[in-house]
Amino acid sequence: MSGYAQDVVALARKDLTLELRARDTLPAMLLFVLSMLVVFHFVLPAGGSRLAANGLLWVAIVFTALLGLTRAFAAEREHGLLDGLVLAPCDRSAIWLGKSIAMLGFLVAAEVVALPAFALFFGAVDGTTVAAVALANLGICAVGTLIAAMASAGRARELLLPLLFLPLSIPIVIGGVGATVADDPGRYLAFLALYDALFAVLSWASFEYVVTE
Amino acid sequence: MSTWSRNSALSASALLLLVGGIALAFYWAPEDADQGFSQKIFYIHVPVALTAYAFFAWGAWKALRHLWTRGERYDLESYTAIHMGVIFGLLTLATGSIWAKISWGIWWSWGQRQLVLFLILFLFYCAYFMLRFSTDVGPARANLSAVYAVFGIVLLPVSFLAIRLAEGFLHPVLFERDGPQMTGEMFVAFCVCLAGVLALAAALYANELTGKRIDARLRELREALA
Amino acid sequence: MWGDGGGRVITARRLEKRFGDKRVLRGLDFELPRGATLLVTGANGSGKTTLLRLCAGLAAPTRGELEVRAQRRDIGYLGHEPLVYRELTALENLELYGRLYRVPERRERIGMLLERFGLWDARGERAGSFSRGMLQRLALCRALLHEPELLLLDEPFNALDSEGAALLDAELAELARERTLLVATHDPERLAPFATGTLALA
Amino acid sequence: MSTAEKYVTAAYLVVLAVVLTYVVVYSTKLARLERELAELAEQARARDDG
Repeated sequence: MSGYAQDVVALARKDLTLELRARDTLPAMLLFVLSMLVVFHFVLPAGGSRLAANGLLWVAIVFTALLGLTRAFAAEREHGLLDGLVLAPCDRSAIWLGKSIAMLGFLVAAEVVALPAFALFFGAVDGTTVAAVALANLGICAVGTLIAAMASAGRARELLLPLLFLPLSIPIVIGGVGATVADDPGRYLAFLALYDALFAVLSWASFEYVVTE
Repeated sequence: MSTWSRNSALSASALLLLVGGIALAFYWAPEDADQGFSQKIFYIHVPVALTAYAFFAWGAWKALRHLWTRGERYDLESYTAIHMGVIFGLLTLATGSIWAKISWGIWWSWGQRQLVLFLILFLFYCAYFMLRFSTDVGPARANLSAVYAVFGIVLLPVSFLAIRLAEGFLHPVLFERDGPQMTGEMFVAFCVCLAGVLALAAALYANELTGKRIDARLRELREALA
Repeated sequence: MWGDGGGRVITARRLEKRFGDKRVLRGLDFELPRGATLLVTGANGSGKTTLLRLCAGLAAPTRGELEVRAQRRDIGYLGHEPLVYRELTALENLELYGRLYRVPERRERIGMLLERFGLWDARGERAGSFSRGMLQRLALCRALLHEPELLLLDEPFNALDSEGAALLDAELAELARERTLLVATHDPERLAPFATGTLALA
Repeated sequence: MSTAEKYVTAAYLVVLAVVLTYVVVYSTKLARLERELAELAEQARARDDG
C-alpha cells in the first residue's frame, strides 16, 4: 500500500480504537437518532403526509452527523494533540481523510440502526433513499470533518460547528429529500454525487491550511 | 495616487453615476409594459445583487491569493470584501422583498430563486464573521477565513442549482421574470445605475479597507511603544 | 539529506512572532550549526517555547526569515504537551507514531526505548493512567522514536524524578555527540557539559 | 402617490438609509482610530521626554 494509504489507515484505525475504548461518540449518536425519530412521530399530526416523514429523516441524519462531528477533533484539541499529527511527515490531508473515514464509520453505524427504525415507525425506506443516504454521508463527512477542524480552532467550538456546517448542508438535504420524495430521483442522486466530488476535493486540498499557520 | 485622492475620486464618480442613473431610470426610460411603475425597482435591485456577487467573488479571489502567497494584505482585503458583500446582500433581500410585495402582494416567496440564494449566502457569510470573531488575530485566523471564503464561492453555484432542483418537490409558485426585455433606453439607464452602484461599492470598500489597515498599523505601533 | 547551508541547520534573520497584540519574539538573529547543542534561556514568556514551535514548523513567523534545513521526519520535538492519546496505551501511541514516521524495525525500536526510559512494565497501560513524569518519559520516547537529526526539546527535565532525570542525562550526553539540539531550559548548568552555546532571550 | 410609487420610493430610501447608517457607523470607527492615534502619539512623546 502506498505511504499515503498507510497513514490514512493508521489514523482511521487510531480513531476507531479510541472510540471502542472510550465508547462516547457512537452510543450517543445511536440514542440521539432514535430519540429524534420518536420526537418526529409526535411532531407529525394525523393529517400530515408521509412525505413529511421522509423529509424529517434527513433532519435526523444531518443533526446526528453534527453530534458526531462535535466529537471529531475533541481528543486532538483536548491535549493539543493536533500538533503531534501536524509534526508527522505524512501529508496533512491524510489526517483529514483518516478522520473522515472514521466519522463515516460512526455515521453509517448510527444509520444502520436509524433506517430500520424509521421504516418501522414511518413506513418502508426504498432503495433510492438508501442510495441517497449513502451519497449524502460522503458529502457530510468530507465537509463536516474539515468544518470540525476549523471550528475546533476557535473558542466557542460547539456553537461554531453547527453555524459553519448547516449552510453547507442545505444542498445535501435538498438532494437527499429530492431523491426520497421526487418521482425522478436520478437528478438528485447525480447532484449529490456532484456535491460529494466537488467538496471532497476542496476539503482535501484545503485541510493543510486549516491545521497549519 | 494617494488613498485620499483615490477614495474621493471613487466617491465623486459614484455620486455622479448614481444620480444620473436614477434620473435616467425615472425620467427618461419608459415604464415597463406590464409591470408599470413598479419595475423601476429593477434599476437598484439588480445592480445591488450583482455587486454582492462581485464582492463574494472578490473576497474568494483574495482568499486564494492569501493561501498561495501568504501576503499580509490579502486577509484584510478578503475580510472587507465579504463584509461589503453581506451588506449588499442584505440590501438585495430588502429591495427584492419590496418588489415581491408590489408584484404579488407577499413579502417573501420561495419561488424567487435569487432571493432564496441570497438568504442561504447570508446565513453562510454570517458564520464567516462568527469564525473570525472566535479566533485570535494571526495567521491561523487568516487561513481559516480564507478557506471558508473559498468554500463560499463554490457553494454559490451549487446552492443555485440545488434551489432549482428543490422546485421539483416543493412546487413553489414560480415568479421568475423571464429576463429583462428591456428597450434601449431602459438598458442604458440600467448600465448607468449599475456603474453607479459599483463605484459606490468600490468607494465604500476602499474606505473600509483603509480604516482596517490603519487599525492594524495602530496595533503594531501600540505594541512597539509598549 | 542536509541542505548545504554551510553546515547550518537553522538560520534566523530578524525573526519576529506576535500573538494578537503581544510581540513575543522581537527581531531574533541566530544560527544553529550542525552537531551543535544550543541552550535557549530566558524568563517565562520570553519566547522560548514560541521559538521552538517556530523551528518545528508548528507556527509561522510574523516577520523576518527562519530557515530550518531539515525535513519533518528528521525533527524530534518535545513540548510542554506529551502529544500522546490518553485513551491509547503507551505501546499503541508509539505504534501510531512509528507508522506515521515509517520507523524501520518499529517493534524493536519501541521496545528498546520503553526499556531505556523505564516504561517497559507500563507499556500495556493507558497513557491516561500515567503520572506526569511517566508521560514526560513517554513523550521523550515519541520524540526520539524516528532517530531525528534535529532535536527541539522544551524544558525536557520537566516533571522528571531523579531516576528519570538521570536517564535523560545519559541520553542527552550521547545525543549531543552526533545530533543537533536546540534545548530550552531553566537549568542551563545541568546541560552545560554538552552545550556548545547559549541563546539568551530577553 | 399610487401604492406602486410608494413602494418604489421606499425601496430606494431603504438603500439610501442603509448606506447612510453604514457611513455613520464607519465614521465613529474612524473617530476611535483618531483617538487611539492621539493616545499613542502622547505615549511616544512621554517616552522621549522620560
